[in-house]
Amino acid sequence: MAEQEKIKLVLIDDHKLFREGVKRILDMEKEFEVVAEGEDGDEATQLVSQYQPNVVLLDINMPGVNGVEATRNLVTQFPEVKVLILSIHDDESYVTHVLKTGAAGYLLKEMDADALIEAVKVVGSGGAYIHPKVTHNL
Amino acid sequence: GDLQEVGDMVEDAREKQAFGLKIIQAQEEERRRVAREIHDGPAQLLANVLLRSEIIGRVYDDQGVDAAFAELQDVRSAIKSSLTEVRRIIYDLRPMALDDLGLIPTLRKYLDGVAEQQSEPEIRFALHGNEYRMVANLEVALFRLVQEAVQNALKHAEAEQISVKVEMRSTQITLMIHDDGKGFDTDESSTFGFGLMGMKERVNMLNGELKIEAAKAKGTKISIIVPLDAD
Amino acid sequence: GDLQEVGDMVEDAREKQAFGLKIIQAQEEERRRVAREIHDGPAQLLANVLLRSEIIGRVYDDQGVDAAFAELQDVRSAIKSSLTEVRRIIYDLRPMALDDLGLIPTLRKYLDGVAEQQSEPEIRFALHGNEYRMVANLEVALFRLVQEAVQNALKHAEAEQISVKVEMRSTQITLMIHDDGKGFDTDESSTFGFGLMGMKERVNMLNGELKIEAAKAKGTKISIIVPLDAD
Ligand SMILES: Nc1ncnc2c1ncn2[C@@H]1O[C@H](COP(=O)(O)OP(=O)(O)OP(=O)(O)O)[C@@H](O)[C@H]1O
Ligand SMILES: Nc1ncnc2c1ncn2[C@@H]1O[C@H](COP(=O)(O)OP(=O)(O)OP(=O)(O)O)[C@@H](O)[C@H]1O
Ligand SMILES: [K+]
Ligand SMILES: [Mg+2]
Ligand SMILES: [Mg+2]
Ligand SMILES: [Mg+2]
Repeated sequence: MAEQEKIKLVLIDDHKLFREGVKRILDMEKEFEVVAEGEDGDEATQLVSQYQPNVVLLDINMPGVNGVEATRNLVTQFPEVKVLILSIHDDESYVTHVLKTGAAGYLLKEMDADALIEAVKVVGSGGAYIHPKVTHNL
Repeated sequence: GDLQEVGDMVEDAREKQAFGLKIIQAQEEERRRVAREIHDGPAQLLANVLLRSEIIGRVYDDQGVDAAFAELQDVRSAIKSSLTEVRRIIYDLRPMALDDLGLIPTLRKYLDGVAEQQSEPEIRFALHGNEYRMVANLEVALFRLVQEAVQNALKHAEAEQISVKVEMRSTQITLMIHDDGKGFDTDESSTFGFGLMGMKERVNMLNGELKIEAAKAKGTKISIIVPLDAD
Repeated sequence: GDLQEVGDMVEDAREKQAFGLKIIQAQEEERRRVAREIHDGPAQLLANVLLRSEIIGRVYDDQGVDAAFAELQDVRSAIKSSLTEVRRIIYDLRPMALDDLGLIPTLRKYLDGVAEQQSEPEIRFALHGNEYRMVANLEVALFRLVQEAVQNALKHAEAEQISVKVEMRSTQITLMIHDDGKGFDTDESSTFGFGLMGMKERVNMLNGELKIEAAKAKGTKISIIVPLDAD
């Protein structure tokens, strides 16, 4: 696959181990490229402006600017960028809230690798993705 | 006289310490409860998961790769249930949505959860006015007030319907929790347990007003008005 | 006279209420802290274990069985560290030894643990007087006081030495936590965070005295005296 067709990703999560795990799975896929990693909402905006990724994988609970605020900042400043939330919370109020704010997808951290890959592909190509475990609650 | 005063002070001091110890006790009991819950739930599960992850190697040797992956799948679902358990513990302590999203989404979710657990009574929720955020202590206090009133209605009212209304104005916030259940005699102050007492205390602390209209066979209406600081 | 008594009762009631509010606030704050800790710790670790276990299958497909087993080893250590984390949280919530063995052995164990975790600063412990047991809540409160003071010294002081002294007398117990670190300006009340505020409140509740002597570059001395009931 040609370089420019790759989906470029930025990973934002304050939990380093988890970020590493996600990165390993994404790195195994040829059509993905993780271009940068950060650990809070401020870094998210900064890294997105610097690397112009297609998709941002964004944690919700982080010290400082959290994922809820970061989503708002990202969708207003970078309308092209797709925000895919990656969170522990299976509470649908989080899902509705971030989707309303403009996130393109919501994944639970308990996802399996296939779901992660599919979500990135769907969101990267302009679609919406919601973790099956939370969709039926909506 | 002076001696009397000294005596009073000693008495006061002793009472104060006793009170202080009660506060500490309340906190520590909560901690102990949570410690036990984590110990009995997630910690046990993890210990079990660790053991089972050891078996995977042996299953592979004995029965081959498919069986080993099946075993791994089992381990995964055990971990998923501990995660569910951990979420419940977190939620019971304090719904994180309260801080992350605010009172209204947290209330909606809470009432949805209540409605899911039983078919009766019907639960209604309405918000009047435009949603806004308040300081964390206020939001949590208001959440606990609704929670206690709804729990009471569920436990005691035998109602067909419970309705929760929140009215958000710029100067005050009003909570109304009504049920059409059997009501109770509010004059019989002996009936006031920790729940209603705690509600009174919380509302008092917020400089608000708590009104309980309840009559036998006529349901219960709880109204709480809390003024908001102008700043 | 009767009037005086009524006045006292009102005053009493008011004080009791103020205490009640403190219970509520302290509890909510604690709940929030614990909820966050469980979310940031065990919940994330469990999610991490799940994710790692997913990698095993992928690695097996790409690189074969040996690589997969190496990966499984990683998962096992991830599970082990979650278990350690969960145990730490349980311990922080309530050191079991406190109930079983009492304040002094629990303090010794806690300080040994702290000393093990880092080479600097040196940690000293001394007990003066004859060890005795106190009511559980008092023991917990005293343990928390030392814990917070030591955590502060570790976090802020850059000390070479931290010394903890406990003096047990029949009428009072004294805790002294000294460090030879960089100290701080106690007048700048803005520096008082939850830790020091919480200590003050606890000591107050116990009717004790908290003295902080700290000066820039001169270390910090915390002394706490708590009176004991004669009975
Ligand atoms: N909605 C209601 N409908 C009918 N009776 C009620 C209702 N709310 C309260 N009561 C009555 O008031 C009593 C006191 O309520 P309160 O919440 O103080 O205590 P509790 O619910 O019995 O115990 P706790 O709240 O401590 O678990 C109840 O036992 C019940 O008899
Ligand atoms: N032993 C010490 N040496 C140097 N500075 C200290 C010491 N203890 C406290 N301080 C100063 O006092 C401040 C307030 O301490 P406090 O325990 O109230 O809050 P904290 O430790 O910063 O946060 P928290 O305890 O809530 O985690 C600290 O930030 C630090 O600047
Ligand atoms: K999260
Ligand atoms: Mg996080
Ligand atoms: Mg009740
Ligand atoms: Mg501190």
